[in-house]
Amino acid sequence: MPSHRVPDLKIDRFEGPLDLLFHLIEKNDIDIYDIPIAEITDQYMSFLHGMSTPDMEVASEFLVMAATLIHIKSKMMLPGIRTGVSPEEGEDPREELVIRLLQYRRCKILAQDLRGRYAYYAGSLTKLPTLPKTLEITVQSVPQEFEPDCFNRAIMAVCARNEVRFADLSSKITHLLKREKVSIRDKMKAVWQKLTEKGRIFFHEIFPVAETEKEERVAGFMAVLELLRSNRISADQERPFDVILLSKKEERTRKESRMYLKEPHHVRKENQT
Amino acid sequence: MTETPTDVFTLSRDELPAALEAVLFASGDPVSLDRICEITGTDKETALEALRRLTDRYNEDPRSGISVRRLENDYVMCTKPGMKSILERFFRPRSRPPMSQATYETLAVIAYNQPVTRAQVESVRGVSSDSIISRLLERGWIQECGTLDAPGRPVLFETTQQFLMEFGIESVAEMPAMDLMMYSTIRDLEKSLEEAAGARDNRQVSIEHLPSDPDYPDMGHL
Amino acid sequence: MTETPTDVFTLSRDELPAALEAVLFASGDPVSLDRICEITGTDKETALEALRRLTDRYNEDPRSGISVRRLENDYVMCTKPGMKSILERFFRPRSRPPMSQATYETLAVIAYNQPVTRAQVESVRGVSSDSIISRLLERGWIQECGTLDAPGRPVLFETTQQFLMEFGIESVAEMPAMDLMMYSTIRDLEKSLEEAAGARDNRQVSIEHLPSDPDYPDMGHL
Repeated sequence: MPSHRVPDLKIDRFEGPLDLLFHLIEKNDIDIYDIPIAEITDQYMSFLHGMSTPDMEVASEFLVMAATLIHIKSKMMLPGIRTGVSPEEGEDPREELVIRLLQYRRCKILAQDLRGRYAYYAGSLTKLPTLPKTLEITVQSVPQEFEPDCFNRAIMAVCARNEVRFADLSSKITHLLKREKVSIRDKMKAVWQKLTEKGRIFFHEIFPVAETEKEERVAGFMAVLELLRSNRISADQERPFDVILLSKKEERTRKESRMYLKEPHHVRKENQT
Repeated sequence: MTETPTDVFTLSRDELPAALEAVLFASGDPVSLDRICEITGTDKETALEALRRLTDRYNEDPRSGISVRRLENDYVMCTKPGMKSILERFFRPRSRPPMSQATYETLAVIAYNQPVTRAQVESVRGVSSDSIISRLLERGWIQECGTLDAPGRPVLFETTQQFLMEFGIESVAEMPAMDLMMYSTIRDLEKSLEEAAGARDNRQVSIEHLPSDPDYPDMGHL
Repeated sequence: MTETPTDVFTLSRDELPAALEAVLFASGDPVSLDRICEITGTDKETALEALRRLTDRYNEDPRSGISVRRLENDYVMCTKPGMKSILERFFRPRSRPPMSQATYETLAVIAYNQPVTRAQVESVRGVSSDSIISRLLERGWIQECGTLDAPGRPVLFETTQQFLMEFGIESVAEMPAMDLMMYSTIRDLEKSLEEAAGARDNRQVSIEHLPSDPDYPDMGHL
């Protein structure tokens, strides 16, 4: 058995872990039905250590095979299992691997055959269809049956599909907004804290454009709306996109206005909060 | 293939007949003697002789339905005149399979939205409808009717007289108003959903620009 | 043209070869055996026999650059593979990027096991094959053909007529399943190989055994 070093092998030279394994088996002139699993596992592992690949998906495929090899190796070390495949013995732990390797070998051979066939046959050309006109043959057109019922059914089908499509979309968006709710709660706390400290503050002072993510500002804005709705604060904005001044409402004013508004919905909402 | 294909290529005398035949066959159209000489790398005399043999071989073989004909300085491979009746049978239209649901859907979307572009049809149906539109054109149910004044100048389609006749003009007048068949509705729905989603990331927020949301029932009133 | 076209038309046995040839030539595209029978007014057996003769006549004549090929139940007239270089001189060759080893491996698994799911392909190759399958679909060598009746209803793939055409295969029946997929133990595998060897004289049958193709020259010369 040659040394365990497998130099000058790049991972992209191999189509996958089976290809690599197959290469090691051929290179070492191993009988595929009697693989010295310990040796092969060592060689495989030393290759894995030496490889560098940025692609985690590719790497993981090679690692899965490594795990399989180590598993087989450990099974082989259990007492009662000998090498060689003869009917009298119990199941050889390498059997599944051998089947896979044989399968893959056949796949490679057939692939090679297909490549050769393509190189040979692909240049064959067919002729463009002769047009009846050039043969002075006139082709009568055959009318296409039109079924008004099918037409009407099709209309219904499109409408039904669109209904589902947009219901789906809007529920997705609602879901996205719902997810924000968690952070909106936090933001409500933050806004309330600032207002408790200062009494009045501009929205952009709590959520400065330069220092906060858009999402955070939107959540903050939602929080302000929630606080407005529960009548804890007031907000003033002269026109769209202008600055927003937030101020805390005093407990007394809040109660008064709540009674004034007498909106049961608000009361219920507030109780929840 | 080599880098300078014109020079190195040579055909043996034995290879010439098959080469000529392949070229005339694949071409479909007449090929000039000059071009034949150029491709095969032979002189006119040799080419002419080979063409003569080829012509004879086809024209004199009763088992063959193909002939090779000379038209001035061009050569063409075509079916023999006696083959006309069998070819008439070949080209005779067969009854067409009934139109699929997808075809009816596409036709319906066009009928509701005409004049309408491919992209608009796709937007209403929610799936690509290109090949179906081609088939509808071919079968005469729809026709092109100008282009939309928008980037790329997409082609507009409308239904044809044939459609009206088959479907019945009365039926067209009776087509129920269907919001969800209309491109304008779909576009508005898509836009408002986009805006609702976009509020999360790409919009300066102001009180007037809030999405209405069932979870925040009051926001519309603010 | 007659009014009752299906009945009156008859071809004599002598006229059939030329008629077949004319139809295949004019069509350009593959023509199904059923259609051939319908047009020529012959039964399948007669048509098949005539097609066999036609195929032989073209394929075995070294003076001819044309061949007739079967693609499952269709027949097509096309240039012989050996005409590639002359045709590249005539038409501008379409340069297509060469396909990778992985592509041919994936195609092999699909071709020899069709219909087959993505997962089955991956189990043979031991690697994810998503992007390669897309490439094969794009290239027109494979197509979807329904779903497997199993959890998740995975899509099934099969090869196309274009695959048969470009790889010089008459029928997927020529491609025996990659038997190895059917065995769970080496003993089963060896037993079946032994049986196969016994059935076919005493030759040793190995996993490498490939379907033999008399038309297809030895790979070594390619």
